Amino acid sequence: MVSTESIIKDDISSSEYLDSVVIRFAGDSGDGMQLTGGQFTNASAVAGNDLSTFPDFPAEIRAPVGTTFGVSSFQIHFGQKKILTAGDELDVLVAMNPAALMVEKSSLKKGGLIILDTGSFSDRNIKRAGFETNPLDDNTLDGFRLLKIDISGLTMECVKEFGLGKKDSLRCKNLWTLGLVYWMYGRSRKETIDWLEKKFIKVPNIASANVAALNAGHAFGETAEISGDISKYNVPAAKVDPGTYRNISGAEAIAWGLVVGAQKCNLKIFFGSYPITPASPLLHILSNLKSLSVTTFQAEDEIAAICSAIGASYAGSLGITSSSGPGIALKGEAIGLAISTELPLIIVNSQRAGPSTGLPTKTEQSDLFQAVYGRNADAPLVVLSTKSPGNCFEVSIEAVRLAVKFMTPVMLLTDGYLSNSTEPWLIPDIDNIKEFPVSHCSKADGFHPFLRDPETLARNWAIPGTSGMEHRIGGIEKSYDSGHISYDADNHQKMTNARIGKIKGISEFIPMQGFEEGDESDELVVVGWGSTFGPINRAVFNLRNQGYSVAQIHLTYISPFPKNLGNMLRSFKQILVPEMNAGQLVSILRSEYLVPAFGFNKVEGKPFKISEIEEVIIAKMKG
Amino acid sequence: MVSTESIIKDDISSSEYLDSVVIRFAGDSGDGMQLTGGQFTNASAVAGNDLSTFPDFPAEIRAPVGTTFGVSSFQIHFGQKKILTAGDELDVLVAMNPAALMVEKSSLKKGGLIILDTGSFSDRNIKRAGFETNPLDDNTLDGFRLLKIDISGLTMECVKEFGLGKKDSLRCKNLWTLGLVYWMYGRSRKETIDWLEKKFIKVPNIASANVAALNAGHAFGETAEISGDISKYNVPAAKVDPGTYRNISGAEAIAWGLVVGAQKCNLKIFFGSYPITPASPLLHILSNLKSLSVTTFQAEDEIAAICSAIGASYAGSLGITSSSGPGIALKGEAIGLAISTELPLIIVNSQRAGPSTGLPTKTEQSDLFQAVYGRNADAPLVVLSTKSPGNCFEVSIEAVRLAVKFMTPVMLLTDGYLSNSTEPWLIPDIDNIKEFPVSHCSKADGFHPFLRDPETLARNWAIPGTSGMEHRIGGIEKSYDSGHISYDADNHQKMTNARIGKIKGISEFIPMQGFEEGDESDELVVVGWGSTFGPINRAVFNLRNQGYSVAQIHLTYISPFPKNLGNMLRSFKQILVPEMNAGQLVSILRSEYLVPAFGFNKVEGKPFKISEIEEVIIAKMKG
Amino acid sequence: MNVQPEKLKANDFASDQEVRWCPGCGDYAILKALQRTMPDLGVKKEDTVFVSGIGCAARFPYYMSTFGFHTIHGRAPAFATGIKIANPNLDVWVVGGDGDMLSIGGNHLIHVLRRNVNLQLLIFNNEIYGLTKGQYSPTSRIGTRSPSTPSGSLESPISAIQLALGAGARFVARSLDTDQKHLPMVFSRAHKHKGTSLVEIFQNCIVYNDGVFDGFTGKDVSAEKQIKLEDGMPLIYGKERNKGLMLRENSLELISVELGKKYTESDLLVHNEKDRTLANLLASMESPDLPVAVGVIYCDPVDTYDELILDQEKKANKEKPNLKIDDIINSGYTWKV
Amino acid sequence: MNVQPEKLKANDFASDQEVRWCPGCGDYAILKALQRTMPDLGVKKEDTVFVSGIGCAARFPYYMSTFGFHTIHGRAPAFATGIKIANPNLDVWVVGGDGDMLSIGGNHLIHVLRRNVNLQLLIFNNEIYGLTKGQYSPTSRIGTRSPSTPSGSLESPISAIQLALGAGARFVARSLDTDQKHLPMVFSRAHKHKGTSLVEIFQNCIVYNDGVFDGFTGKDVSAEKQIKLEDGMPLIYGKERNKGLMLRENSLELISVELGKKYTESDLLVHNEKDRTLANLLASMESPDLPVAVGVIYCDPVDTYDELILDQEKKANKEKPNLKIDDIINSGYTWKV
Ligand SMILES: Cc1ncc(C[n+]2csc(CCOP(=O)(O)OP(=O)(O)O)c2C)c(N)n1
Ligand SMILES: Cc1ncc(C[n+]2csc(CCOP(=O)(O)OP(=O)(O)O)c2C)c(N)n1
Ligand code: SF4
Ligand code: SF4
Ligand SMILES: [Mg+2]
Ligand SMILES: [Mg+2]
Repeated sequence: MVSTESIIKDDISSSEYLDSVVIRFAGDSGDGMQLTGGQFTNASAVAGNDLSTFPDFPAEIRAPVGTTFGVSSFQIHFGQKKILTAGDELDVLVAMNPAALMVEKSSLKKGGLIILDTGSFSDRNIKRAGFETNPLDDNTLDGFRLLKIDISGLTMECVKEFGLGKKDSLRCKNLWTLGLVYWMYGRSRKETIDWLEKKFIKVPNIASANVAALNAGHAFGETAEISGDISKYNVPAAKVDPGTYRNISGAEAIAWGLVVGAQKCNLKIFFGSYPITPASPLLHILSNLKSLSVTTFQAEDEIAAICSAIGASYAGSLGITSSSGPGIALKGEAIGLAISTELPLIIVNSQRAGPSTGLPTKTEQSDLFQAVYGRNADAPLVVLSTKSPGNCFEVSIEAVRLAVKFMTPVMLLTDGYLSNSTEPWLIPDIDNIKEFPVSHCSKADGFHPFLRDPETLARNWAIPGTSGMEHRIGGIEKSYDSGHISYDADNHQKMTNARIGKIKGISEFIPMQGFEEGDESDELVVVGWGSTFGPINRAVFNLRNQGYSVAQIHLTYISPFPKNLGNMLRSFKQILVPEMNAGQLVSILRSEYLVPAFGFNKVEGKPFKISEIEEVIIAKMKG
Repeated sequence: MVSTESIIKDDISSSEYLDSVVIRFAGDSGDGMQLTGGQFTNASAVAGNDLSTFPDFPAEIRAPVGTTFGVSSFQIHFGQKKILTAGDELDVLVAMNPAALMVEKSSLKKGGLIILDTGSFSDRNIKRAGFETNPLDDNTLDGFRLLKIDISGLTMECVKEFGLGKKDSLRCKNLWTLGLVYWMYGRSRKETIDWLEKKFIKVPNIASANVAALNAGHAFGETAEISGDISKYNVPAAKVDPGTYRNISGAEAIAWGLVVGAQKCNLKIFFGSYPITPASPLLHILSNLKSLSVTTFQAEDEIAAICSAIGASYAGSLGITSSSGPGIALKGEAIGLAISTELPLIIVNSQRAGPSTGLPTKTEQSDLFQAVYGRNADAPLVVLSTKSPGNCFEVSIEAVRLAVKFMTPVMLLTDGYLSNSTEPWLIPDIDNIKEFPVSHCSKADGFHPFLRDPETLARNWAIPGTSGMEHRIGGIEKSYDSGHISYDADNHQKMTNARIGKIKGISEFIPMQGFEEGDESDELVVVGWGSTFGPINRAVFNLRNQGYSVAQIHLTYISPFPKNLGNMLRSFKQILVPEMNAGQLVSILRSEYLVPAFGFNKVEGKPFKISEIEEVIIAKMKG
Repeated sequence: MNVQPEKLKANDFASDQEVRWCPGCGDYAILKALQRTMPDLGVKKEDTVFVSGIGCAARFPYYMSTFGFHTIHGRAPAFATGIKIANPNLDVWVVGGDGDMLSIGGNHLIHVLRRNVNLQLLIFNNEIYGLTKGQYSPTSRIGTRSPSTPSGSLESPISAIQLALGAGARFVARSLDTDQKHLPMVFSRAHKHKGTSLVEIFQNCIVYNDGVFDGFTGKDVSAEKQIKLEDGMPLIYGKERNKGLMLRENSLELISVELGKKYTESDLLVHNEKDRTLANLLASMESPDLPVAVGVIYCDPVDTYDELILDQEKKANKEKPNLKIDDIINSGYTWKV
Repeated sequence: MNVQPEKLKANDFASDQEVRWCPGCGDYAILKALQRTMPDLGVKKEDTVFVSGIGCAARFPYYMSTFGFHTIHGRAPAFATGIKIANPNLDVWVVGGDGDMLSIGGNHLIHVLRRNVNLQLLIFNNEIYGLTKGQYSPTSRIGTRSPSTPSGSLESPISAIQLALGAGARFVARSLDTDQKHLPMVFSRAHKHKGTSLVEIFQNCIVYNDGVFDGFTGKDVSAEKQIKLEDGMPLIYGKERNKGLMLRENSLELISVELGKKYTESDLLVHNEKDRTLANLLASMESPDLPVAVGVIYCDPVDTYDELILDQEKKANKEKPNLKIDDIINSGYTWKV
């Protein structure tokens, strides 16, 4: 056996060149696919590729072994160009069992490569997966390239010396597979080995077994045992700005963005939430940041969660709450109170597929209507959306800025896909981010809590504990002039106008809308929001390269819209709005600007493919 | 004193003729103004007038005596023409105390008549009402006609013989006032006397005292003690269809409509609700109808209320829930479940002014967005609106029909104004209303719960208790083909389309939209929904008489819209949408049909005035 | 024709859906126990409805071949109330986890108990949020480390049984997922009770809270650490049946004593299912100082809500036997034109 | 400068807003009693916050010159929790009616009690929904006729105190709107208690439920029909202090006995504020058979949630004293380009 040291640095010179690759690791929930994917992501990052990942969990916590609904997978798209999506089709599928093959085979592109563990193709597993006959023996896999390896057997073999039981030995097979894939793409094993040794520091034989499996898989590639179908590939490093990078998920980016935002205005964070898929990671991440002036509170339900957050804002903290669709629905009444009392509040909505319970682990962007309209009466607030994991960071800071500057709730829309997927992120210098300090009101002279800043229309924020500021607020209409309860007719009109005017007026304080691609001179513009950014951008980019006159606008600010948006849109012959819903932004744009925007809608619980968007654009432009 | 018999029939021949009159009885909460208004309404109905009423309660249960916020009033508009609103301006204000004068004087038209009880104008009461000096002595009431009478004193006097205490004696002053007003308009006292004698059958001296007060007030008018400023008026009977009439409030009409609807499809009603202003009357009315197969359930909160109703629908009843804005917001999540499980359900929303707690006793129509969009994900349902108290009856039956025919939740929008106000209503022959029987599915062969009727797309309704129909449903996405849980991507798209398609398809099963006034050849169309019908219709009618080319469309069906609506709208140069909100229907119309509709919005917690709408139309048509 | 066989078997109550809990989850055992109990209850499949909220436990209805409604998180008791009132003929079971029933659903739970709707409420208490991946729940013990409480939870756990008693419950019982003898007995008792019957079942979540009940459920310790309640019987427990419960002198506190030297059976408290105070004392016993009480802790039936509603409706019908909606509409003040 | 006088007076706690309850409403008396209590608590006005839901009772904050937050129906305990955690310096009072706190708000109530957040919860129990015009509430007695129950309500009323005890409350007390001596004492005790203190106040709604408590609050009957609890003192009551409470022999049930012939003071139970079982027994006493217990029924402090959170935060800060967000962001796997 080759010694570890000598094989760590790989020679990639002799490999076939590739621009980018999409690979998906799929196996049973217990097969460690998320871990495998995570390690491969790091290794690709180190190799300098740009990348995007998409972890895909089963709905069940731990489904019975071998079932299709228990398949867990991790997709990564890496390359030398800017990578914006986790990829339309798979170049490579790693299938650790028949169920994984069953579920994922349709995502593989024609001629794509399947690496599979023949050791798992027992009759029982084949049947459980829903194959009538063994797919390795019939024509199911015609048209794909196949690499059939008894990974189970080879793994058992190579870890024998560490004296593990059968179960623990077999557990190493994901590392064996990873080793092989590392070899294919010339990835360095060093970081993974370090990581394994740290992770299993208390069980050194497990560490060693895993390292041995990794190396054995690699060696398997290195040696001649592989058919001619497979070879080493060279995916060169992407050109990216210099700096320190890390992988970041949307959930991490939001958590950190909120913390930075709160620091920039010198407030403590109170985060009141209730677990729900896929919003929980934000609660989990923030719960670990106690020493950064973050208090997290797992409430008894979503209503208590938002109410506690509003209470905290009232008391002078930055109140934040977070949930997903059904939980956000429960918060509607309380959001109305925050609007009526004009308190800062951030509501993070990690959207998932609906209606009702829907498909909790699947992504969708169908809560835009709920965000903009989902409350009783005329109750406007700020709605922001995020377009990529890294972008979640900036938008979260912006959410804090708007909430405190304008004394308003802000709904921050992300989604299940963004929360879980990752991309490399150039770590910013936090000190360079602009501050926007908050001053709680303490001037008793002529004070009343609903006096407004003439420019922003934000009301005074006076907090308990401040002498002379004692006052009462609530959800009943308040007098514009005194802040006291008022049942006066004209006053209600005035206050309604003030609330609406305040939110509309924010358009004076946000950036003008720009183009992601193209400009007013193009013929068709694709307008998107949220996590569809990647596939739209890539599609537009590709088609522009092919000579199509197509531009792209991607919205961060949805309420209010940037003030130049209407004019921008009116300059186009065609406006296409792709959404992972049945047509929500398109409806708002049509209403707001009376432009004949049309939707392209997909409600399948998963992101658009680049090709899907390309096709629609082409079809539209052809007539 | 004249004997009762001889004065019951009044001679109206000698009176001044009037087309219609608006009168408002205003006094302290304890002054019995609602009762007075109610009796005057009946008397006017008997006299054959068409009419419309608007009771206006204070927000407080029983505010301290003499305060402006404790003023309770009742407005009635009656006439010989079709009466559609409670009237823009008052012809006559009855002010039982200074506070009532303070609050209501601005509603009186120039030269209008004020009848006031000088006995209540003590210094204390004058100050409490917020007058600096006695308004009877300064120029506050310049420009109005004044009838100052010591009603308190005269009442005390005329009931002396019945031996009541001071408090009880004074309580009769509303009847005295009513007697005077009856005289003015030549109303019959008989029905009121009958009613008093029945109501106070156990306390005959109170009955006699009240009757005496009524007669004394009347006699006061009859005798010469009144200044030349006031005389008898003759408001002739309106021309209306023959039949038996009664006054009906919106709340009664909805309750009875729902009961009739349920009978027409042979279902029992389960009504789950939680008290909230102004929705509670529906709960109260239905709670008295136990013997009509109506079960009412006051739940612990709005969420339990709707969940219990959905449960009842699941078990085969007609589940109904009801609330107002903030309570409807709480139901959003559960509405999503009803949509996902495609169960019939009726949600009655008695809208009130918001946001948040807002102005609970004031009216508004600002929950349209909430009705159409206020839930997570793409979750379409049927939205209907009601335009007048009587119309609530028909629309409620229609709500039941659509809910059971299409297996869908229906949101029925009414508002505080409609719920409480009344109008004369030609009692329909219930037997003539068409049946729409429901059959719960019991065919086991090939059964699955989400099999759809090919025409309506409604799913099977199989209920517990039916052998062979055992099945499981829930809020997770269901397979189109088997009804079982399905995480399949294409299936989710198919089901989303089916849910949306079902609701859209209902437009094939509802009447075409018609015009209330005018037609496509007009220049401007006024489009409304809900309780604005009256003022809009009157305004359009008046202006058409003045030669303006203006038409009216009033919507009952908002989701889906009638299928001819788009074409209707597109034929107009201008589309005006008056709403008691900040612009909700107008936004949906613009989005749906890309027509340049513009809003006229009033958010003052009270209905439009006819004149306000006339002015906008005229302004728009002048350019 | 769809003739039902004389007596159904446990299997007849299994639906055609693949059970999707984690392998080794305690929910399997509860499912099995209930499927085994059902045939003995004498209720037709078509008259049986399982209602649940959201959570691992709440998946339960899918696995029963009866009617089932998987609703939304925390609200199952409210749905069940509507179902039962709409059709009192139905046999209604509500199933939920500790989060579903005691966190978001706590209010509906106490109100269904207070109303005493005739249905069975089963709480699968694993002291954790299973479905959302392991956050602490309202029944988690102080110091529970979970994704949302990385340094340990701070709140005192809620006791389902004590809360239910405080809310006015008329039947509360407890059992364990693995006790396949005891569990069916408790289910049968719950079913037999007219009114809302609450059953708390300690259930092992093998993934997120494995072994949390081992202290009193382990085979080796169960006899010493549990007391199985039987109405009218002295409160004895222990493998050798040599321990018992009595009141500490001059106090209202339970203590465990050894039988033999100082105390004999006659010194012990006798279980009385109708004694609410005793029920509270028994429910609050905690391992390791005192045995954990399982079995029927309290059972004292009163009129059920659904019956009372029916009575009121019958009375209303009797008072106005042929009332029609026309009568209502034509009542009050009318006039002819 | 806004120098506060040494000691404030009751009047200093009255806001400038006109009080808008019905004339004769019991809420006035409670307001007065609390305004009279406040100066003695030694808390600054600006550090005091009144939080309420919706209802007549919930108007309370408007009439206090402190900070006040009139929120939404039923959720006041949740808002208060956020306020207290965000600033543990504040003295937080929650006020609500029986509907607000026990119907829609029941869940938040039990969870704030369980968490033991250091604040005072006042329930104005008038056994009716006042603000919405008189529907029955969860505390209304069986048979209550109301607009929503024209033939009488059917549900057993919930007991605020028993529910609270079931939820794990550490302080529960009871008083009456009209008892202007007792009420301030109870308020002071509630304030002094560290943790969530629940006070139920019987409050007369003169408009919709007038006289519902007359059976034990009327001047003529109060001494015979109420027992005022005092810690460590025997449970004696009666105008002549000739009645007392003891356990029925061989049972866990309270009975009232006459002192003199058969029984003397030493036979009576002694009130022990730390005895949860006794608390439950006392809380469940109902007129006319037993006296209604008023005063501090249970008081047994443990760590408060807000303190524990602070401790945990302090510990975290100590463990990682100068942690910055940059450290977090740069932790884990990073690489340079
Ligand atoms: C309104 C809403 N909030 C939150 C969730 C997420 N959620 C689903 S189940 C659950 C708790 C699960 O715990 P438990 O009820 O104890 O059941 P278990 O999974 O442990 O059996 C939560 C928080 C949801 N589905 N809906
Ligand atoms: C979400 C919501 N539901 C219902 C209401 C209507 N509502 C206001 S107060 C109240 C109950 C009042 O009763 P209680 O809490 O006992 O207070 P009281 O008026 O008797 O003091 C109700 C049902 C509301 N304001 N908001
Ligand atoms: S997560 Fe726990 S409770 Fe849920 S299925 Fe798995 S083992 Fe059972
Ligand atoms: S309705 Fe009752 S509780 Fe409300 S203010 Fe009036 S008397 Fe008081
Ligand atoms: Mg659980
Ligand atoms: Mg009350």
